[in-house]
Amino acid sequence: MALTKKQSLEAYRLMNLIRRFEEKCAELYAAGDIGGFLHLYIGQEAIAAAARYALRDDDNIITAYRDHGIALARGLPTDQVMAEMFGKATGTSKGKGGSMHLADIDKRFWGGWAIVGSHLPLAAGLALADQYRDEDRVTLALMGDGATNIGYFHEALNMAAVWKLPVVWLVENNQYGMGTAVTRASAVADIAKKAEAYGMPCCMQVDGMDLLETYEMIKEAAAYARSGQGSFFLEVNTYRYRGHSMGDPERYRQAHEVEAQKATDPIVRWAEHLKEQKIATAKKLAELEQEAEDEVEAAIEFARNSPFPAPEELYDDIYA
Amino acid sequence: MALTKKQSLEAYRLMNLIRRFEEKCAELYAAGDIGGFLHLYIGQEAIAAAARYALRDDDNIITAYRDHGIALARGLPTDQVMAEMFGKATGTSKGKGGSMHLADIDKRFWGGWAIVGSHLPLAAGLALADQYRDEDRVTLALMGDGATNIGYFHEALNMAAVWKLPVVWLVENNQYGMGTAVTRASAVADIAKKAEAYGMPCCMQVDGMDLLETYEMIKEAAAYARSGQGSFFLEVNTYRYRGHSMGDPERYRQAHEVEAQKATDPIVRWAEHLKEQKIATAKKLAELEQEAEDEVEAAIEFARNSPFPAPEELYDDIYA
Amino acid sequence: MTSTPDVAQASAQSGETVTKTFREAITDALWEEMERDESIFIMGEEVGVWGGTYAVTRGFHDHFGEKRVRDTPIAEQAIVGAAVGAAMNGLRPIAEIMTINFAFLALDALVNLAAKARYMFGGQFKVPMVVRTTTGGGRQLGATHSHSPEHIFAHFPGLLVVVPSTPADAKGLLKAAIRNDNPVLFVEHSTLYQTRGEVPVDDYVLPLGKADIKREGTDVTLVSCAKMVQVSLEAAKELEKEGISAEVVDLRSLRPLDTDLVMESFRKTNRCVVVEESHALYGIGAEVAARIQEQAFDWMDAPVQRVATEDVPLPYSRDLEQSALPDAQKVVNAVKQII
Amino acid sequence: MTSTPDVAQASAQSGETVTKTFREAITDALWEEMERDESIFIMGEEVGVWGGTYAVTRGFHDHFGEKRVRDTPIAEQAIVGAAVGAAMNGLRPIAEIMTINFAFLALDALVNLAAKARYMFGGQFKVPMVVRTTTGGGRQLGATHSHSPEHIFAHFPGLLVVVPSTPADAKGLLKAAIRNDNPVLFVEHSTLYQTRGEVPVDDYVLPLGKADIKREGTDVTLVSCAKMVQVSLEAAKELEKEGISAEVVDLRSLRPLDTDLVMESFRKTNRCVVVEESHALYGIGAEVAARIQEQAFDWMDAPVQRVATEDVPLPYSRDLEQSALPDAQKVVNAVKQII
Ligand SMILES: Cc1ncc(C[n+]2csc(CCOP(=O)(O)OP(=O)(O)O)c2C)c(N)n1
Ligand SMILES: Cc1ncc(C[n+]2csc(CCOP(=O)(O)OP(=O)(O)O)c2C)c(N)n1
Ligand SMILES: [Mg+2]
Ligand SMILES: [Mg+2]
Repeated sequence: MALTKKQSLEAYRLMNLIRRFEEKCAELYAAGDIGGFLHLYIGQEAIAAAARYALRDDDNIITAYRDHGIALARGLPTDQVMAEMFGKATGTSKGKGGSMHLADIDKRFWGGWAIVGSHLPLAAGLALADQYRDEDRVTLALMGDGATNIGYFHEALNMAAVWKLPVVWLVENNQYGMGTAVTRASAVADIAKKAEAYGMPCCMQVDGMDLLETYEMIKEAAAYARSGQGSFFLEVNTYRYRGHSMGDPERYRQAHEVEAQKATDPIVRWAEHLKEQKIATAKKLAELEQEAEDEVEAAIEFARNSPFPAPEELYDDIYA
Repeated sequence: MALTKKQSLEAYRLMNLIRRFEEKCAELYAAGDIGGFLHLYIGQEAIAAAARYALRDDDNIITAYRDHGIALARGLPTDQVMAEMFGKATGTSKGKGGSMHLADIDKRFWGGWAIVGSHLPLAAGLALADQYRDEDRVTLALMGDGATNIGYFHEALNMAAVWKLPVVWLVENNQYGMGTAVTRASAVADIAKKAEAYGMPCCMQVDGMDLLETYEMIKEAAAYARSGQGSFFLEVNTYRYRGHSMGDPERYRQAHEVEAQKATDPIVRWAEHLKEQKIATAKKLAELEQEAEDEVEAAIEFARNSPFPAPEELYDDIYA
Repeated sequence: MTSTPDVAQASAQSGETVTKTFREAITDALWEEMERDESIFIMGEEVGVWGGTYAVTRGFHDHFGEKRVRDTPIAEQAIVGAAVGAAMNGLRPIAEIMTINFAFLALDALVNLAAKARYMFGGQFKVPMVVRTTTGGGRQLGATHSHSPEHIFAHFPGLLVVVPSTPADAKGLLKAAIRNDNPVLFVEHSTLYQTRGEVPVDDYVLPLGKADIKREGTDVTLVSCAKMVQVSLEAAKELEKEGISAEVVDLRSLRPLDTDLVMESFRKTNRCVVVEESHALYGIGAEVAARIQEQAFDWMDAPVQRVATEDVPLPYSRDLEQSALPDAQKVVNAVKQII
Repeated sequence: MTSTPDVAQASAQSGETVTKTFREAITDALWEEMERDESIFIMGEEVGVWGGTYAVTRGFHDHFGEKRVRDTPIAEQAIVGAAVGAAMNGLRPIAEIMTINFAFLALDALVNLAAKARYMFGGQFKVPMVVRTTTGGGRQLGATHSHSPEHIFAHFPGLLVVVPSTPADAKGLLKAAIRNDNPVLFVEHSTLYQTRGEVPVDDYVLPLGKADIKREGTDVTLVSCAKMVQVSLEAAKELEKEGISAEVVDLRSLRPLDTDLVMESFRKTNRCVVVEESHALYGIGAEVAARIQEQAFDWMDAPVQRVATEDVPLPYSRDLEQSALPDAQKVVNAVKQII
């Protein structure tokens, strides 16, 4: 059940794609090409990549506003994702959503959602619809550590448990909700303990900097959910290198904490792994990095050359 | 730490008072003297009585709409409580609150609240104020089993845990939230398991039909909270004999289930106990029962003879 | 400019009717629609085994089974949120929020999930769902349980809000709401359930967002919806005794808000009283008055009057509560101020 | 009849002022009040270590300590609910809801707890608390994060809603809100934080619920609040170039809503445009228009006009979003329609 060689290389390319994408977004934000709130995924790439391979393509994915990484992993065209950042008509949401609201119904990527926790009942509902039709899809609901303290979380997970809905609830525990460290906001440091209130099997302390471990855990969780036994809860430890969003003064942590975390960088680790296992040479990896970079550059080009929505589009798509 | 003889007798009188009060309310509702929603406490009397003696008089109590029992136990004058049922100006809330909204600030009884779960953050706030001023009061927050599924519950308990607020969270598990059995609404049958998500000490399966056991557990919980260690969670099993409120068609349970539960009637059990322990003779008990009945009759008389609020009171007490 | 959904709906009518209560009309609409379309299901507190706290779904659980008639935990955010998710993923949920007071807890889910899911993602998603709920004061339920704030939900583009006043309208509008591909908040006044009226027997579907004349008149236009239509009709009867002829316009929907009929009526009567059950401030009466002076300025013989619930939380005590609510006498008085 | 709290407040003024930003004015008010009264504390998301996401409480955590400046979990219901409980039990909480969009989650806590706690129990409880929050669109935050729904909270008796537009007002009104014994929703427009103005140096307390003339004029009355006062003032400048003299009335508070000044102004100008940032339907403009035709019918030379955000969820794309919001040009156009 490990990743194939092809997947392993793709995953490397993908994580690089995400990182380059995010780095470029930071620049584009500073340059004024991107507006609004921008939440970068740098440091958390392994989770999105793991989800990419641990799920079936027709499974559902839904997440919060920190959504670029998982969107790209799900295969949303980089061009369209970048165009959305620019607010262009060619964006995934026709420029109406922006960074926080990527979606692609054809890819069953049900969106980034910006009200903390609000997408969790949506996840329950997505799963309910599949269960209702006897379709054996699984819904992956990604959320931050901070989101586990809000009422939405509790109501959604309890409902999912009572109805045995096929959801994998995955907490991307990046140690902070904005500037608040987990233990300052959550009664329990091990967030997965919250699953006990829902009688859900869970897995604590998954190493989200380790692509393989995360992949295996999501795979296991998805298999459980798909088997009809109900939801599975995963707490995946990770870390975001950048501020919560652009303009975060980062008073809540020291620079050396961030530096120390970079020692476990998921991309570096995966590169080591690929080399050690002789899956790829340094040259091959450099090629993949270059491909990722080129793809991002092309996407920027695409976004730049795309038109903004026409004024009359303001009143489009409010009602079906 | 057991109850004194005086308390034991008082408790018997009190439980009878509550039951008579509730039975009379049912009649008065049918007769049109009481309106709105009416939620009776019959079957659950031991919990209120236990709380009466397990807490200090200056501790805080707050509860939901099923509030007559705990209000009477807290010592709110039976006259005024009954007058509130009638919507009279002499009622605890001047006739503005009704059955669901009894309160007495002098008794630190902070009200019955009718939006399920909404009083739980209030409880956290009450406790916060005491903690803030270094006052060693405890707040007892009573709630139903159904209330543990709503977002308010989660947010309040998590906050209380993070701030180590001195609250005793007491679930009166009467097996149903309206017509929904616990296991049809809650992911876990043992509601106290939910406390694990908040790292709170808890006690499951307290027998709420047993006055002494319930008294001891509340006492222990209050001592813990008062010691500054934070909140304590109690799940107390009980049963309501009557419908959820007046007019409940009770399609969700069989008559024999209710009858079977009456075998553990808290008042009958307490009477047995008092007789066995030679604390009271049958005659003494009958006297206490009579006293309770008389008190309720007098309260009805008081309520009946009290004036309704004057029309101009409509605009009173909106703002301080 | 106001955004408008496409709300035209087929309306088959043989003309045959039968007397039904408001409750029965709603039950019928739900039942027939569920029989028609397997993707429709009901979820909410006590909708199943209990049969609905207002007995609207009695018998549904037995007939349609647990899968299609789902009792939920007490969790309004999840009820609405999960319905949105299920709707996005192809079902047609009918979620019940026991009373609109509890919908306060679901304001975010209604506004930020249901109403925004389509626009925010560039039209990719469709949210064909209905949230049924009850509204209204006057039952001594106290301040938290007696709100009538439906116009608040109607403030936000993306969500339709329907407020029927008669059994026939209830049936026709509920069917339309269920068949509509947008989220609809369908608000039933709890003191209307027992009222009776003629209801078309066949598959009766009304267009959403069209007001209706409930009584014709020439001297003053009374504008209202839901329970307040009854109050307006009572007032109209009283006024008739004094020789004043009142026309009663039932808005039937608060979004889209169709005031064309109001204007038509007003251009004839030149006088208007709006009767609304919530507080006046930023309410329905304010909107109608604003539109009348915008669109029929030259026809105004007198200011539009508003009869609303007093600006107080509703008290429990019966007479006190009644004194705070709009009634026919208050409407009559308001009319007399401008005639 | 509208219920009104007792809102008279002392207002000490030496007349001395200093230039401050809107943000600084609010920071000052908070700081001074916290120094004055130990029972005041702040709680909310990121108010402590972060210093407030809009940097309003920077330095407070260090100075006042963790007990009085409390970072909370992301839990809007509990933030407001716990504040109400603490207020009932003798403290004077200042709860922060990061943006008013998240206050949707706390609608029940604000309306059914904060606003009802006093009345429903016959006046036994007092709820002296302030909920500070930010509002406003125009920052490309998308549909869920760009609401300006403050009038919705103002619909309900029991809760005061304050919407300042200048640094001086922000200081004076925030101090008044903190000293008031009722729950107050204090709404700061996030695009006003950087604006500057003269602020009285001393303990400056304004009465709550009094509107203010921000610019005198004779031809038309522009009514607005918060950010829309800026837009109105800009429009007034434009209009002046064309010889039209606009008076700008700042409501400053949406409950109590003081329209006496509006009427006074209107009786002079006979024309009015209301500029509001939320959607028009059931909004501030509706209420003001309704009141004008109720109270100044004979002075109406033209219908009251409304300039509001378009009836669409706010899109992300910059120009598209801007096109949906009220601006000076739209106000000018509206004025020209009635002059
Ligand atoms: C209901 C709500 N409250 C507050 C916010 C503001 N906010 C946006 S992100 C965030 C922190 C969330 O932290 P976490 O869930 O850990 O996710 P992360 O950003 O770390 O990925 C907050 C408080 C919001 N968007 N929604
Ligand atoms: C938020 C909310 N949703 C629904 C209701 C309607 N309701 C009133 S009581 C109740 C059941 C509560 O059950 P439980 O918490 O077990 O308390 P019990 O009535 O058994 O004492 C419900 C659903 C409400 N009052 N508030
Ligand atoms: Mg986080
Ligand atoms: Mg119960």
